[in-house]
Amino acid sequence: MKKFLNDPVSFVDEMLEGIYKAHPAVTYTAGDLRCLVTAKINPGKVGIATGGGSGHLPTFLGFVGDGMLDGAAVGGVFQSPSAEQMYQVTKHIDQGAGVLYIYGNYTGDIINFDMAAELADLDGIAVRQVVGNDDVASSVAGEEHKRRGVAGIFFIYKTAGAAAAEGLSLDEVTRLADKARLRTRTMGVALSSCVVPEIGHATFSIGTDEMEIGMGIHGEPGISRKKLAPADAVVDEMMDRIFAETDYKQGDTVAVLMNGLGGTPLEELYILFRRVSLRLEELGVTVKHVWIGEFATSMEMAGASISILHLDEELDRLVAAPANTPFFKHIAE
Amino acid sequence: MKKFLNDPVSFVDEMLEGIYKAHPAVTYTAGDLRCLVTAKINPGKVGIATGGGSGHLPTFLGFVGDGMLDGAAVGGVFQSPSAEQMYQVTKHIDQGAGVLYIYGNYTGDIINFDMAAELADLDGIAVRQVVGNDDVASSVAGEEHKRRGVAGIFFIYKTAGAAAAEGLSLDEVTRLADKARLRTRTMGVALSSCVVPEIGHATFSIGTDEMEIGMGIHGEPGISRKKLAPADAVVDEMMDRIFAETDYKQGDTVAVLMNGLGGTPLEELYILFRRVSLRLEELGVTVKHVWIGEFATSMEMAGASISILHLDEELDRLVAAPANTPFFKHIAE
Amino acid sequence: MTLQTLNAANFIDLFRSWRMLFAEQREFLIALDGKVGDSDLGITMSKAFAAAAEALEAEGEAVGIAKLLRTAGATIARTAPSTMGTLTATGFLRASKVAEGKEALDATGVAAFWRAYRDGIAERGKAKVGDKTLLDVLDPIAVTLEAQAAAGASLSDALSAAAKAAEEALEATKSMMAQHGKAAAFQEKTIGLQDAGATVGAYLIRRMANVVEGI
Amino acid sequence: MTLQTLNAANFIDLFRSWRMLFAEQREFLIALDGKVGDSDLGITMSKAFAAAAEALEAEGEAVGIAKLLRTAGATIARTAPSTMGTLTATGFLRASKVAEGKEALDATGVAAFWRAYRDGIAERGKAKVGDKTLLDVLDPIAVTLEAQAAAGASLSDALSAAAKAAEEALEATKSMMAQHGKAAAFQEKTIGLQDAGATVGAYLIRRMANVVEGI
Ligand SMILES: Nc1ncnc2c1ncn2[C@@H]1O[C@H](COP(=O)(O)OP(=O)(O)O)[C@@H](O)[C@H]1O
Ligand SMILES: Nc1ncnc2c1ncn2[C@@H]1O[C@H](COP(=O)(O)OP(=O)(O)O)[C@@H](O)[C@H]1O
Ligand SMILES: [Mg+2]
Ligand SMILES: [Mg+2]
Ligand SMILES: [Mg+2]
Ligand SMILES: [Mg+2]
Repeated sequence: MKKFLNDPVSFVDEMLEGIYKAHPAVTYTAGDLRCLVTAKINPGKVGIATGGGSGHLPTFLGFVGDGMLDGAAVGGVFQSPSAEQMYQVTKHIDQGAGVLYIYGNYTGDIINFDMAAELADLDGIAVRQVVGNDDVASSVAGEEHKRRGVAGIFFIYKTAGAAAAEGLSLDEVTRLADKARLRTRTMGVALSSCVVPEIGHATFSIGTDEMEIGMGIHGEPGISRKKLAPADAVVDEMMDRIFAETDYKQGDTVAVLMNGLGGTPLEELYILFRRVSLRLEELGVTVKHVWIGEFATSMEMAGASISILHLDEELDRLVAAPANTPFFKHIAE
Repeated sequence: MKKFLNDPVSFVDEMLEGIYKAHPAVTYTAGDLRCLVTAKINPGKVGIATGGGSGHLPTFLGFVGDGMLDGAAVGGVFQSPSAEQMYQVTKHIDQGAGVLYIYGNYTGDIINFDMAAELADLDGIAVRQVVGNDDVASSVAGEEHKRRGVAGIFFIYKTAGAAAAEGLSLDEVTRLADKARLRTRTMGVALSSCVVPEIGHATFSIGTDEMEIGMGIHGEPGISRKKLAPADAVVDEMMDRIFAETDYKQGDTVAVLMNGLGGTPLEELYILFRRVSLRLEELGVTVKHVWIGEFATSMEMAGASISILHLDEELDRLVAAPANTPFFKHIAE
Repeated sequence: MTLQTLNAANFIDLFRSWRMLFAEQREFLIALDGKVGDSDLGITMSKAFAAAAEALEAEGEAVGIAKLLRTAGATIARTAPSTMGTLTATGFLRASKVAEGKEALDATGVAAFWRAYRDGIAERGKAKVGDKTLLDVLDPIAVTLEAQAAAGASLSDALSAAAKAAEEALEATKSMMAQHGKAAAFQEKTIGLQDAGATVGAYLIRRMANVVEGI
Repeated sequence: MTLQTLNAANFIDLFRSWRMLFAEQREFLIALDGKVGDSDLGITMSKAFAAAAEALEAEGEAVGIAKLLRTAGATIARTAPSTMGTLTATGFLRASKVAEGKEALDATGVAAFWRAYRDGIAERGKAKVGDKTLLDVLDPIAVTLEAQAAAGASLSDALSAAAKAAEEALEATKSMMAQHGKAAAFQEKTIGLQDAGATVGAYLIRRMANVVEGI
């Protein structure tokens, strides 16, 4: 294991100490470093909370800030935070308008968020949930409820965050977040494993000339493992799977998130995006918004994912809205 | 070599095609993809050009945009662009107020920028040069002119870009850029090698438990190779070298750039920054601005660098100013 | 000496014993969860029961069974927010409710304990019997205990019948395909392997039976 | 057949020969630059001279020596903007100026060629003799050629003396410590190694001598 750390056990808390020192725009509640909340509470606004394991920066906590989220419960590396932590975040960010939970479709997170929602309910806090399940590779069409949530959750955050910033109601913010969820698809590919600090060795092994299409961001098995193909062929395989279950038509607009898993250089993401963009052009689909970089990582894993949000008028408006968080800044045109 | 690419020879141009597709705020001049310029020329403003090898994204070209740079000549991976390309960028961005070149202290770049400046001079374009040499590890104190330019060039860009945006003259922008240069120090550490696409194998080899303190961003040898130490000890060694040749005093303010070299997860950068911040606190020095992430990379190299700019009043003002580039956005408070 | 009922002091002993159990089985559970999961089960279960046992000892028997079980649930929820950690916490919190006001649990009381434990986990996890989860052993545990209690069996006989049923049910998980959690991604590869969470369930009941029998 | 002077057609041949030379020495130069540099020298020099030779052939002898050298310089500057590429380009651009209006270069003309080549590179690179660079062979080349020309030597004798001097000077770079470019970072480690750029310089002059001698 070749990492900058002092002790695998204190990895997450020391990371958080660094985050609080660097970003005064976020702080923590309940005396627990892992209950991260925005320092700037907006009275009357719907609160948006997320949470999940560490090791995916900037997901999840990195998107707490103006125009995005209000709080994040932070778990150990690839481990769910506790229901209690989620509940503490919920209490802190509720401003009377209720709280929306947005998180990824993983059993551990679901049961904890469910438990937190029950606790919040006892306090009279209205809670809604939208559970990201954008990973096309993780289950067949028709079984979407079994799909994992990966990088595409960014679009749900962006949509819901902008809707809440506009002052919309909990039900309306939830409706829009859910719409973004339903219209987002992601395909990923991994070239190398990550190493969980407390485990200390690679989560999986993969040949020096192999790739795994569809691997999850914790190293969950993908669809196929084969010889690394040229970048364009890799993109084609991923785009074909996305196209197979979407109905993009000539004249439609999309937002694209070209995400690196941690170890892949930015240069390569642009080579991949070049092809993504060509494939969409061929269909007559316009890329209205695009973000390229690291958004949902898997520690030092080399690999990438393509997330596409099928826009409509209101999604376009919300995705275009400004955002200002420690890890993500968007300046509206 | 495990990279997303189609052909090592077309690596840079396909990356650029991706960049132009993603970011309409930048375009190219002279019919040459590698002559990248801002799409929004500001008449009367001092133009700022940079340039250097590819493989360091977001350095160099990523900082072309509002409040930062106006153009960048783009070389092959770790290769200088040509004097002709620099000259074409210069011609395009000159708005009558002259052009400042800001680039790193590497022989290949210097002789090409010198040649470009001569060509521009023949056209009557006033050119000044500020050559970044922030890498403490690359030569001893007293021999600063031999030092390489690394991530700290970001502070020179930020300072000069803000000064030019304020409408200051070429001499004044140059003075401020040079001041930022003189007050910036960087120390780096590498944990693994990068792979240059056209070479196809690791630039250097390093043991699975080793680190190299002071390694350059092209794999140039550093100061010492030893067993990977705990994160705090690694930071201490780097900070001690920076402190040894700066005169930070109680009450002083600094800007910090905690930079990842490409393969190191963001989580680890925050663990490192935690210690950086503690060491500065001990001296009574306040971190007024901090950026953490990937700013000057070396493809997929695992490693990090710490750059510190010793602020004064005018540098503080310029560093704090807003910026909006494809790869770097700063929203002033 | 075989116990006829489980009182607060016995529960403190039981958690101490569970703690030892998971310390011993730590590596085995890590390896088992590692086959079609993320290898954390041994770590989370040993952490969870170590923390719970300590919390119960600190609290002492005077607070009564219900309070001890509530403490166990809350402690586990905090220290091990993984799937199994949270489900286990939920189980104890629900069991705590049926123990409310009781000095000691006899066979009927223990049957109610495990029914509540099972129902809580079923509600929380939304899995069905046959989905290759913990629930596949909790269900026969609850059903067997209720039948035994209805038939007037002693606590020790009821528990050993339940433990036997659990072990058979665990064996039966081998032929199932995982539908939930990280294992679900491995699909066919999970066939032939016993479920990791169900293994924990079988351990819990066998150890409870042993403690009652004074083994 | 030994040449007495180098005319435009001879320069086209010479660049063709240089192109072959660097194609052959590609791997050797990659390895040499790799020891204390970035391994690109073999790639850049073979690219540079391939492009230059092609450009000269396309242009043809009719344009004259000066124009051919200018084309060589501009082509190399474009195709190989590395340190050696740009220095080499600068060398040919400066040499082009002294060849202005000349039909052919005799020993005196070739001495002027190499003096201009050396001066251009010295100005552009700001290195001094003894800094372990290309300049350490360019300087004896220029000096030897001037002395030979002043003494009335034939072009071929002058060039073979210069090539010999260059090779000795190259050998002498082994004992120097690099002050410039990527090698400078390696400090003491550069001692014992011949300089990569100086190696290119020695190659250029030896091949020019061979072409003149008709080898
Ligand atoms: N929805 C569910 N309901 C009940 N039990 C479940 C459910 N999902 C998973 N499990 C159980 O959890 C076990 C895995 O637990 P654990 O390792 O804690 O999961 P994770 O590491 O994914 O959080 C499985 O073997 C299974 O028995
Ligand atoms: N300032 C300089 N002046 C003259 N020659 C130089 C200078 N710096 C480096 N060189 C020569 O350049 C050679 C390396 O060339 P090259 O591989 O093209 O450099 P880089 O890869 O660093 O751009 C060195 O061996 C040396 O002879
Ligand atoms: Mg990275
Ligand atoms: Mg697990
Ligand atoms: Mg070189
Ligand atoms: Mg080079």
